[in-house]
Amino acid sequence: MFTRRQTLGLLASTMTLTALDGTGARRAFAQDGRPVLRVAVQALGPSLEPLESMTNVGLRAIDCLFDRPLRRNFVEEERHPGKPAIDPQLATSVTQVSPLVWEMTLRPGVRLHDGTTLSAEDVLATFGPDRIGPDSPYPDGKILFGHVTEVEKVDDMTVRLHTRQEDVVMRHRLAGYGPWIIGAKAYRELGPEGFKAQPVGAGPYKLKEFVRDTRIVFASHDDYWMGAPAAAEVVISVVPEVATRVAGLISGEYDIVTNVLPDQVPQFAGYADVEAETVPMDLLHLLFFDYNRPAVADAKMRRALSFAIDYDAVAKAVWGPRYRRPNNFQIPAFGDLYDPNRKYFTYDPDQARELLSAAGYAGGEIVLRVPPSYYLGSGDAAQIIQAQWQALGINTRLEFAESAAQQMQPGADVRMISSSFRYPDPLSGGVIVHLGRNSYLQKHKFFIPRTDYNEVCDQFAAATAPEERKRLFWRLLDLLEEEAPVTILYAVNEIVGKRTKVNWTQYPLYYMDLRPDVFSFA
Amino acid sequence: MPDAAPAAFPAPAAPAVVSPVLAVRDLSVAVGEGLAVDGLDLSLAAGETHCLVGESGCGKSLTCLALMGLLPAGARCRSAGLTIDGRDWAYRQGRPPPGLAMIYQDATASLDPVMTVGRQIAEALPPDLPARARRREAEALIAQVGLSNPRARFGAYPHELSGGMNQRIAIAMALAGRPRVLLADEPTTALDVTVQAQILDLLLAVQNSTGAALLFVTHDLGVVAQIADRVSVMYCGSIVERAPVATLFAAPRHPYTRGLIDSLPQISRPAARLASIPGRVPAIGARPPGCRFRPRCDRALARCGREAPVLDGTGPRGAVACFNPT
Amino acid sequence: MPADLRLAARLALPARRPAPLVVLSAALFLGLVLLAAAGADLLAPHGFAEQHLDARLQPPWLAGGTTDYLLGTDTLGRDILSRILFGARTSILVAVGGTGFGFLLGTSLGFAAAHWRGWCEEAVMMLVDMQAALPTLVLALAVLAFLGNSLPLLILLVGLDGWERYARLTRGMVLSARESGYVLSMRIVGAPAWRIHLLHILPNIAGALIVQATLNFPHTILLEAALSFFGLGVQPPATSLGQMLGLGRAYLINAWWIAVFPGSVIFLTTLSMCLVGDWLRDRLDPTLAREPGAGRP
Amino acid sequence: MQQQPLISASGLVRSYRASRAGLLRRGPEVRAVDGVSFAIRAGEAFGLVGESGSGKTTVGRMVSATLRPDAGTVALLGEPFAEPMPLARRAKVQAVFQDSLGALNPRLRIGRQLEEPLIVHGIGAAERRVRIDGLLADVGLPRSLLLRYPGEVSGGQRQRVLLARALALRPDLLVCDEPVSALDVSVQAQVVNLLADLKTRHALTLLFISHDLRVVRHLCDRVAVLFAGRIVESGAVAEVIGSPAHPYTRALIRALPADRPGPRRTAARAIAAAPDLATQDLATQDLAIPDRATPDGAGCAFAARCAAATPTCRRSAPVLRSLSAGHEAACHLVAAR
Amino acid sequence: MLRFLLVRLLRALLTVLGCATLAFFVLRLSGDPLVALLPTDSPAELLERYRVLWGLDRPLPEQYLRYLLALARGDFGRSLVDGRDALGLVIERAGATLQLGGTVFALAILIGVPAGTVAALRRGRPSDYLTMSAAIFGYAMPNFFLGLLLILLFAMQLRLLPSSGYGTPAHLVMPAITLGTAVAAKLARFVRTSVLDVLGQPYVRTAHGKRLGSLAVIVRHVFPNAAIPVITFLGFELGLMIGGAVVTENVFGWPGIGQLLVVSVARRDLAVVQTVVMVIAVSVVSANLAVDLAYGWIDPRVRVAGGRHAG
Repeated sequence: MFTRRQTLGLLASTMTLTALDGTGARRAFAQDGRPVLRVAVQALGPSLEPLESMTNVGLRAIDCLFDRPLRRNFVEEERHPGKPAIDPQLATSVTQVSPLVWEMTLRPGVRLHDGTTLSAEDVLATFGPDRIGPDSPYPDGKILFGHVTEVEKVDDMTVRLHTRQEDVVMRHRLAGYGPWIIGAKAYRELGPEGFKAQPVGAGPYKLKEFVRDTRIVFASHDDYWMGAPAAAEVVISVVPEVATRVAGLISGEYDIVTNVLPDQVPQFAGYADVEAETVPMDLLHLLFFDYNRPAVADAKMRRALSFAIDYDAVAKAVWGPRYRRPNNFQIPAFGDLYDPNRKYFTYDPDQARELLSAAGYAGGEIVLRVPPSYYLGSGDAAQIIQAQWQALGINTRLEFAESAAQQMQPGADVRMISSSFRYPDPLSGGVIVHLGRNSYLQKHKFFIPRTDYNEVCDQFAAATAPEERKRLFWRLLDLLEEEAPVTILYAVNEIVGKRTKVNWTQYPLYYMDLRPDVFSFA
Repeated sequence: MPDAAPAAFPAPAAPAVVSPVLAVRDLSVAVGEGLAVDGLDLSLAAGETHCLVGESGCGKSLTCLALMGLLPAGARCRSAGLTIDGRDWAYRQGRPPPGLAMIYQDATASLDPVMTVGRQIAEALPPDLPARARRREAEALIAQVGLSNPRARFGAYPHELSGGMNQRIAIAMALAGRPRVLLADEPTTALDVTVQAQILDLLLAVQNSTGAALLFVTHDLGVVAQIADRVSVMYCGSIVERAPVATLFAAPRHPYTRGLIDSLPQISRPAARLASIPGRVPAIGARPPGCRFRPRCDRALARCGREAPVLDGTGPRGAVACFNPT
Repeated sequence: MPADLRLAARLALPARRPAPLVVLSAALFLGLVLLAAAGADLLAPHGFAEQHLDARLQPPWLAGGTTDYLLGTDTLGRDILSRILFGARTSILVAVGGTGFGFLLGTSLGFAAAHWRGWCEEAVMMLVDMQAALPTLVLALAVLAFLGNSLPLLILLVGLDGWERYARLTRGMVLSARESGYVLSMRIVGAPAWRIHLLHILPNIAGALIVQATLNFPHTILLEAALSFFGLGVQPPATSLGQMLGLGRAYLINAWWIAVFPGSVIFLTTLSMCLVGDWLRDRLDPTLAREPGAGRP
Repeated sequence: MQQQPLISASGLVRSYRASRAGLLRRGPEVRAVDGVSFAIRAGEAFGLVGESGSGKTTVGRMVSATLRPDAGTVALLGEPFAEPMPLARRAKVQAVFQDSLGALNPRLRIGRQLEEPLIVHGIGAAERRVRIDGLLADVGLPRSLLLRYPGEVSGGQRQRVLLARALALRPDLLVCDEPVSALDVSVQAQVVNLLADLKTRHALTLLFISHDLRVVRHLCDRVAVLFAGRIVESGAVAEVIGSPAHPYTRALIRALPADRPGPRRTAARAIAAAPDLATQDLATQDLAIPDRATPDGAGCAFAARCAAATPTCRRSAPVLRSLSAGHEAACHLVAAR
Repeated sequence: MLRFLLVRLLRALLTVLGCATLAFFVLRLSGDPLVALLPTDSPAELLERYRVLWGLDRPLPEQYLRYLLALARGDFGRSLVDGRDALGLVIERAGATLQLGGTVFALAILIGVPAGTVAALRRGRPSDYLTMSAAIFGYAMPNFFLGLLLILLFAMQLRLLPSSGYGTPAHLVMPAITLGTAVAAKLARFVRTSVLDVLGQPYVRTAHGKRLGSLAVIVRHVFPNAAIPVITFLGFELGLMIGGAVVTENVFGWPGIGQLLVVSVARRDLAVVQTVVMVIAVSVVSANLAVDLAYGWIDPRVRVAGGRHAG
């Protein structure tokens, strides 16, 4: 088998070079000698408006086109876990001049794709009321920067952000989702709709071609302030079939492929020129219980069900040996707020049985409803959980819902949802965003806190002193265990396949950072 | 006209036949396990109209198709020799002998529905003709078979013409190859009597003008009486009687021939009851031993069940295959 | 054509029939599949949803696996062989149910169109045209994705594929049968319309309809498989051959057996059905091949 | 002897569209039958002759109540056909058609098909058995035939089965549409004889439709000659055939093949007209062929083919005129004679 | 002829209208598309605004009438995802589908017609048997399965062909084979039947009787007659091929309307799904219309009779 593949590979590589025009290695170089980076992704976002693109598939392209005031340094965080690291990017400095005012000084001489130079106008456009204000069509803009009451231009290179209440995570925000600086001139000229298709930013690559759901072609932004990017062009193609993506990587059509299945990783070992990288993401898959359903209205029942899942078995089956089970709703990057000793629910069948009988469970049907493939591995996970619950005598029915709308329709006890940490602070996701007062779960009455959970949430959101924040956050985590509105299954792994000659690393968020300092060809 | 037929050929039934344009010896056609045509001898003189008559299932059509080399798949044939115009023809299925042309029973079906009749006639003309001459020839042929306005008819499609007109086209097509022998397989069966009369006239006229021999297959003794010079009566794949037409009608010798003649209703002499032959033609696989007509014959002898009579006899009374002829 | 020529043509027929041995083995295979589907509970070494997370992605026995899982296991360590047995049951249920539904719908509408000429006929023919204009796969994709999934709905949609062929065929044959002498004779006798349709016309066209059904059946299997391939067919934990293939396609590179075995069963089933259908057509109804709708054998 | 006719047709008209129409499409209309009237007395054999497309089959279908006339009525013993026909009256008129293979359901055993009319008419099983035995005896068929399928028996036998089935309901009138033309001569003679026998034995009245004057001559008492949907001549068989009045009838008779060999007759015998005008073909719209779609009465339909046609013939359609007792013809020239 | 054309056109229009109606109501039955479309945490006011924007707040019959009126103006609506003109989106993708479909049709005809003809002419012989075995294999092979096997072989093992994508002839090879195999196989079988049918016709015997060469008989008499049912078949096949294209395009990432359909269905993008369905219906209906016209051109009998009746 091995020798045959070697022979065939040798034969094929020569053929690829000679026989094929346009797909093989030859076209991988642009005229100036810099290579073309060819990426195959499972999907692309429909729009290139940053505030519409905060999805796992949308972020990749956005982070190529736009820069932010600050930049989260994942490399540094990886080196020193538990220490958030933020570098200046388009802003040389961001300082809190008063509790409610943040001032950023812009980097001079930054050239945007349309040739204009970065100025306060661009920041004003980015944080304009039409984008983050109450009437904004972009929910994410409101969620992330809705508390910014005024954007004040101090001078051409200085801007002040006024907030409604004190924002202890403003620096994180300016390095995270949303604050991609857009070109004011282009935005003004094209209007919000036109800008979606012809975006202008200050990022390392500028748009050359965008065919929705098919491909994006980026050209190098040679005037990029960090220096010319390593690739002359970036071609991101949509290849929905994972087997086809991997085949394309192996056959030499792509340099990077995303969303590889864990079980395919061992396969990469057979080829010298490709490798797989497994990165646990700051994204959790959860099951949530419907408080309105008598079957799970009792916290004992929810806890019982949570104890009845063999999380390691599920995670290992879905994500392979390199899975990560988060310690409650936190990631190490929370720094001081991170409590490594919290486990949230673990597999404890004895306790589960105890709680079941305490709750008086009499074999009623529990309906577990999941989307079959919207979340990677969700189908498999659900089937394993069903089997595990069944093993403990919990009569479980599995339902697959085609769409979110169908998923959320009444009639299910347990559903699946995801929760991500957009920046390394509890305010970015989890306890507040996904379970708090304004969360989808509470607004749709799936989660109706029986404790003072919401009050503590409010206190935490308002708190600024580090110790107070820590105390309140941990209190929230305690309350969660008591309420058990959700159970955390695992952190999602992203596995990228790439050619060994490509020096690039997948971050724990779905950015595709191709800036010169973190991306090059060997 | 070329020299006479090979010497081994059995003596022709009528003295009129001196030098046949078509002679076939011992022709057999096998379909499946049985012989649909069984050792048939036939010769035609130039200008002669020879009728092959018998009920359906007797092998009349297969005889024609075998001569043309156009047997359907699954039918095989064998012959001791085929002579056309004195020349031996190396016989092969799928290759129609030169000098032979055939007119089929259902004219409309035998014409290509998507090609104009003119082109179909032109196709049958000798291949060396230039295109313009071809068209002229074809139009001349259309006129010759009695269709008015040949120029317009040239561009007509078969479905635009009536059955009788299509039969005329088929005759023109047969004539295009300048045949020495015309095989006509029940060409008027599907037509109305008035049209039948015209087609028969046309065939005879054509025969007169070209001097071709005509082998006319029919089951209608009335037609036979009208056009034949000589008649071969066929039963179960073999010829049971062969005679000049007047002789045959005046004094049929084979019981089958007599039965056929008697069962024909006559317009001039209505009878209270028609005579009929009992029973029916046996299927190929179910033929009796001995004389095949024996089960339906009122003159059968013991011998008829044991051996098969052969076609025998010369002279003006023709030949008959019967141990007890009348 | 004279009788002797007809005879000759009939005698010449056997040459074009597929060798009986091939048809026989095809029928045998179909029988086996049916048997396996029916007896899945007895035959399957494991439950079709029985997970063995410690034995995930085991290769087949002959490719380095164990005899515990003769055809290997899938991502949840479920036995492929058992799943094929149960999956075949679902696939055949859907295909048979769908074919039956389409058959009934199509022939009834075909009869109706032939009986009530005029508006009813026009309406049916319009539906037929519409069905032909909207490929079932496209329609089913939209309906299943938007309306959600259930087995009855799936069977219904799969059944929609082909009903228009039955309808068209039935209508054509009934219309020509109505012109035939035997129907005329029955009308002269005074037989009522239902009697003529059910007792006289139906037996005559049943052969052609059955042949059409056998020719359509593989189509139905493939349609179910294609829908399941898109994740819109049978939903887990229930399984079908198409669903196995659809789920297994992602693992084609590292665990080929997940997709290849059910794929092969689909292929062989379709193949056998085609062979048997062809043979039936040659036997029962040599004229059917001229019907345009039957052109998709 | 002014006895009421068993069946009488008066002014029958029936048109067809040339192609089957869709919702909006209409083919040109062709009059297949254009004002046909006749009456048949009980016990009589009435022949209807004409070439293909003359409308004789359409008349047969209207008389057997399987086709509704556009105009005109058919009456049984003076009472017009109603729609739907009551079963009892249905039984009085039965029919046998040419294509004996098509007229029998290939998928049903012959026995079942003989039984079917009796079942429809509510006759009990025991009675059915008795009747079928009688029918088989009538038409000279063995009982063994009952278990066979139509494809397994010969053409002559099938025609007998059809006769038996038609007689099962003990009809008064039997419509026979070309019942023998597909048969070989020897068998044809058998069936013609059988028909003659049955007619006498069951006091049957026959409407015998044929293109073959020779058979009609044998079997029928009276005959009507149909051309282009109209009766051009009618009368006692001997008289019509012996002294035909209408040029078309004469042409028909002249066109018959000879009974016995004689001197060859040649083209002179053919109908004097452009030869390719000889046939009528409903399916085609060759302009040279007389078009029955033209307004009624615009001339004699036969004029285009008639050697003796005068301007009058082309202007007005002739009507049937009596020549002698029972002998009528529709021809201007005959009237002038 | 003109009347025939008009009637056919009217029928075609009614059929398309029926399809539009069906698509409209099936898609509306699925409940609120906005719930699926907008993020789960969208505020209620936002939902309401979009509902008004897209006219989803009005009663269904009114929505339907508006939809039909818009259709009549050539306005197919806007994508709920990015507000782009739905027809524009479909047209953007149609090129790729046409390229694939055209190649497949050409390939199928180039392979299917000769194969079927040879099989018919050599019926009962090994070459017939071989061709028909290949055809039946090609037909029975599920195209999604075949596509995956091809990728495994040509892209992974041999590294000969690109596994997916669009642009160069090399990209076209595997999708065309995947989709074309079944079409060619069916065509070969159908051509064989048609040719056999024609070969048994009396006029072919007549042509042979004229001492024409075998080739001349086939080219002049057999082909034109056999083409008539084959063309009908191709018209019917188009609809099925589109179904196959949906699968193939998704397996190979071929950016045609099949892929657009699946993506849009997944996103519940009503207007786009509707437009794709309409475009497919219009193509199939016009193909069948074209077949009808081709009939008139090839078969002189139809010119007089005024067209074959549908069915």
